[in-house]
Amino acid sequence: MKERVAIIGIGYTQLRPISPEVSFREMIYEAALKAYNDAGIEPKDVDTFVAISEDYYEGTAIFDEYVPDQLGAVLKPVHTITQDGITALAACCMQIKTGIFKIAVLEGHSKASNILYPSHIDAFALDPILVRPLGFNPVFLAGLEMQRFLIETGNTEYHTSLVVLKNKRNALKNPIAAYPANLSIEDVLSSNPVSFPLKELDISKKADGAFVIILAKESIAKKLVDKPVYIEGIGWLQETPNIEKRDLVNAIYLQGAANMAYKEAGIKNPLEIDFAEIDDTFSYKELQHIEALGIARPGESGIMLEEGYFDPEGAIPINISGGSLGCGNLHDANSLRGIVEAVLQLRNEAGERQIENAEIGLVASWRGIPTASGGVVILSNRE
Amino acid sequence: MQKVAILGAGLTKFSRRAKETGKELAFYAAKMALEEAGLEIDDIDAVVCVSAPDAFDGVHMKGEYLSDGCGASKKPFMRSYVGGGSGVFGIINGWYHVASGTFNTCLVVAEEKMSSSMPHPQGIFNAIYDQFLERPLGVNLLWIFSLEMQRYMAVHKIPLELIALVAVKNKKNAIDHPCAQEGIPGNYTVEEILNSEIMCWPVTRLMVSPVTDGAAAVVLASYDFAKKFGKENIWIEGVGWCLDTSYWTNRDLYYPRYVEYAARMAYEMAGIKDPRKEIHVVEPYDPFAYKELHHLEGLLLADKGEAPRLLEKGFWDRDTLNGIPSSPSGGLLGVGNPIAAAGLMKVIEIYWQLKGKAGKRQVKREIRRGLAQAWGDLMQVGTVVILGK
Amino acid sequence: MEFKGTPLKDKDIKEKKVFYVDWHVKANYAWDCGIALSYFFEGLKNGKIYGRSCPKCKRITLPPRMFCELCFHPTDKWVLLKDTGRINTFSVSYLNWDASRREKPQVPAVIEIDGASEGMGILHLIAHPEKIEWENLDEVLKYIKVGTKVKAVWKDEKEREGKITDIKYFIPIKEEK
Amino acid sequence: MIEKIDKFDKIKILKGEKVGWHRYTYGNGEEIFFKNLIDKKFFASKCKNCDKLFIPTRIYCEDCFEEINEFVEIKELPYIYSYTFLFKDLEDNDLKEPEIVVFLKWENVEGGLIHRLKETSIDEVEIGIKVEPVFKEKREGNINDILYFRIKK
Repeated sequence: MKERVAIIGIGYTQLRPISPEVSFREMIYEAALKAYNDAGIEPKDVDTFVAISEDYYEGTAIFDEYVPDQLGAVLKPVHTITQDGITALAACCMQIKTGIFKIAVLEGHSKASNILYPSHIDAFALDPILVRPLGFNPVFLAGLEMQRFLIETGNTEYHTSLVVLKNKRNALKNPIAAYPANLSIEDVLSSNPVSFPLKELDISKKADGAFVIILAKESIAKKLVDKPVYIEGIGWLQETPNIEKRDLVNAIYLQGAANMAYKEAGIKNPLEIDFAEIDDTFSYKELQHIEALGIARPGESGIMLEEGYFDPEGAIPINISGGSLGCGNLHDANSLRGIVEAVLQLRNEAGERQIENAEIGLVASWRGIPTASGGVVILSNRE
Repeated sequence: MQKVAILGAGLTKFSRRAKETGKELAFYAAKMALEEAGLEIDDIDAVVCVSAPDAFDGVHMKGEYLSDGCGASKKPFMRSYVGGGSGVFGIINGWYHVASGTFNTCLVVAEEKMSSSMPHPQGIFNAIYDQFLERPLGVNLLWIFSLEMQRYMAVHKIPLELIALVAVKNKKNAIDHPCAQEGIPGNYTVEEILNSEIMCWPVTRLMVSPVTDGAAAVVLASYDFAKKFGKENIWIEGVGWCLDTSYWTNRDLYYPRYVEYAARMAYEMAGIKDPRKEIHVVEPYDPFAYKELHHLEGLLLADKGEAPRLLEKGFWDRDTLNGIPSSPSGGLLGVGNPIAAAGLMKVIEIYWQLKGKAGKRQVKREIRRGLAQAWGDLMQVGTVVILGK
Repeated sequence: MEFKGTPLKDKDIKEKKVFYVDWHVKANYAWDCGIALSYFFEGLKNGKIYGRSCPKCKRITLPPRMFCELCFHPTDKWVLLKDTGRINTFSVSYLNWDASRREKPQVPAVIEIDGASEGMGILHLIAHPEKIEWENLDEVLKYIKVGTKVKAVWKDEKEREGKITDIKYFIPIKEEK
Repeated sequence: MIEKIDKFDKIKILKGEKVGWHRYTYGNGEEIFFKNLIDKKFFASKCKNCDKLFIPTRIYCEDCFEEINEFVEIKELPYIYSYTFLFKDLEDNDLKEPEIVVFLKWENVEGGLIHRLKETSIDEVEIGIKVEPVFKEKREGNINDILYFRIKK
């Protein structure tokens, strides 16, 4: 059997709506320090570093410049991936699988609070000729998609509201979450309209925070830590950047990414998974993504949710951490938050949120508006 | 580790302002690379895109935006980013896609449409500096280069004339490059280079590469896949990259140690003990004239401070028989500088040289192995690729 | 080999021979300065330059940082530095940030500040010791070379805002014997 | 870190912006669409490989990755594929009137257009109904040459 890649250390900060008393360097340093401590290694033991960032989220051109210091990565192989955490995780895994590198570090963070006009930045990602000149707030795209998705699948606003309820309630048990709450369906349905049928509470709110994850090849991992968590399969996919090309119903990017990850992990039936952390930037996205992953058949995610299938005590708990709706939206670092939750669950260290006998976890990501790209990673604690 | 081959390469014309959108430039380059490789898009397992700051093209998350032009729709797609070093890093990124055994083929596309940024593309470089300590001073890109150049010259006591020779050599080499940007190549004298208007002393206009739109692409394949396409393949023998601290004002800029570290990594992988004997042709990154010399030293192909003296002796000339031809393509100073695409253009030049397909630019000496290098960020990152027959 | 691409001339744009559209992005930020730089900026407001020392490698770092990027260890003390230093390297710039030309040059420099460890420079501007503005390249080169001693010129106390620009510029000074 | 900020008045924030603006040429593909839009015509590109039509015009087929040289007029009217009522402007403030944003598609054509719908009440909007464009008097070749779409009565 081929040698797997394992996660041997995680470090993270509190997630908060603002973080004015630390710079991005200082915030990331805290997460890095914790990760090295968790893995019991020092930066000098690391062979390669990957960080995720997008220039316009940071307000800097070439943010890559500002990556190495706080990771202890000066004069080491370091590069950024301007994509979500799972794609960057794949970059780390591939580097390790070349055999040249033994230990890799992955960093992702959000200083979303520093962006004064976030919708202007999102709009700047729209096609500059076809869409952007219309001057719409880019959230319209989530409205269009939610509308078509609900109509085609038969899921309803009641179901999307249940997603909000579940995730914010799960977040009550997550000490790092920024937006925990105990809400009623009525609270969600009556929240302010943003882009019908999308309402204020359907949208995850931004948060600041940093994550650092340390990876090693299996043989090294076993020597270094007691509870390595293995990456069994990983997939990532670009569907299309062109809005006009999409059907707004199926998350094809996630179907493709999942197929790639399932194949590598040898998973024949998605229901083999014990729990999942799935992108829920918008409430309907969780349902759309559950269906894309094959955890529910098309149109059945809402009913399964209603029946408690995805609750923490259900058959496949989804977003036990609270997801982005409960923890806060960290842009491309969302999936790192998901990976950290999966690692905690698989190490049996999730405290109040711990689910029993968890062996296989799945994390699925989406890059947010206006993209159609995402990734899937399958993690396990099986030797 | 899987051996990785280059099966095909593509380039667009370089120009100050292209009519094409960034996506279209990417498509032209990618399609050309596929055609040379004799492959269809369905043969490609994964796509890598490299491009410098989003602020040039003027699209946030520009990797996403460019992806369909790169042939990435419904494929695993990754954009890696190390500033100006991205062009050569694209190959490294693609290399680990294949070398890891994850994919059989990978299409690497580099694109830059700098002309979108107004009033002048240089303006966006303001934002590469530290927002707390440096941007408030009204910085521009040329500051950092002229500061580094000054330090390099001061430490080694290098006369400006020797540095101007780089521009003379590269602009002349570029006359033979079919993609070169209009008005950039030419036969210049050292005096003409030195007497062009001062931008940021000691940097004069003709010692700076221009602002350019363009794209480049390369098809990579695993050993098993490539061997079906004949024996005369060009292989990636070594790769290396390294990032130095962001506190650039704390470093002695006279020497690019990050390039040295990256080069040592690549030499080790390629099993190279004596690079001066084992590297036969080199494409060092030359956005500014002194940079080529600076990088040749970092690559350990010349002693510190010696690259300019070797230049004077013709050691780096294209026609040299006992030296190492440097920037036979004409480099960024001659062909143009669509940042990431320029880096990949350098790799492609080495590939064409090794294949014997460089036409009028073909070097005279016998070559079996070549090296391309790029640099980026705040005088900070080195990326190195070694190709061999 | 056929290479594609359609180079345009300035007049193709001016005469609208090709279609284009313009956009002004509103990319505004409020960056958190954090622990190290908040303290540093407060110091500048009071006319003082602070560095920060690393207990492991003993460097006194500038710009100050809360952790040493080389030792990966917390830095431990604030160290008051002098407002003088030496030019590590400099340039004479005829360009503004947007590449438009200046009539009279600006002189950016990396300045190694006295009291910090060797090589600890910051970026700032050098002005003419009397006239402030430089006339031309030759004049700059008469006053300045790598290694020249310089001293900070501060804004009036009332005008300082806790920013790097509280130091207006540095000026060359005579060597102390 | 052994020292942290523990007083509100010690916190410093620095404001700044990324300067400059952008100019986008339409390229070889979309220019054809907008040239014809000036004449109130909708054009699609046709891939010779897969025969698919695509709006707006492109010079390559995203699926086949083949170059496209054929462009044809689409004379039928588009229909509403999806719609939303948008309540926020680009600065996330409430719009005075919610805007009806529609995703339009043409029968048997791939792709589509994002635009706005007017001259209609929110109750009338429905997926599947045909709409027609209302053009600006003076058209210069951009997406706002279409003022809006309205429901075809």
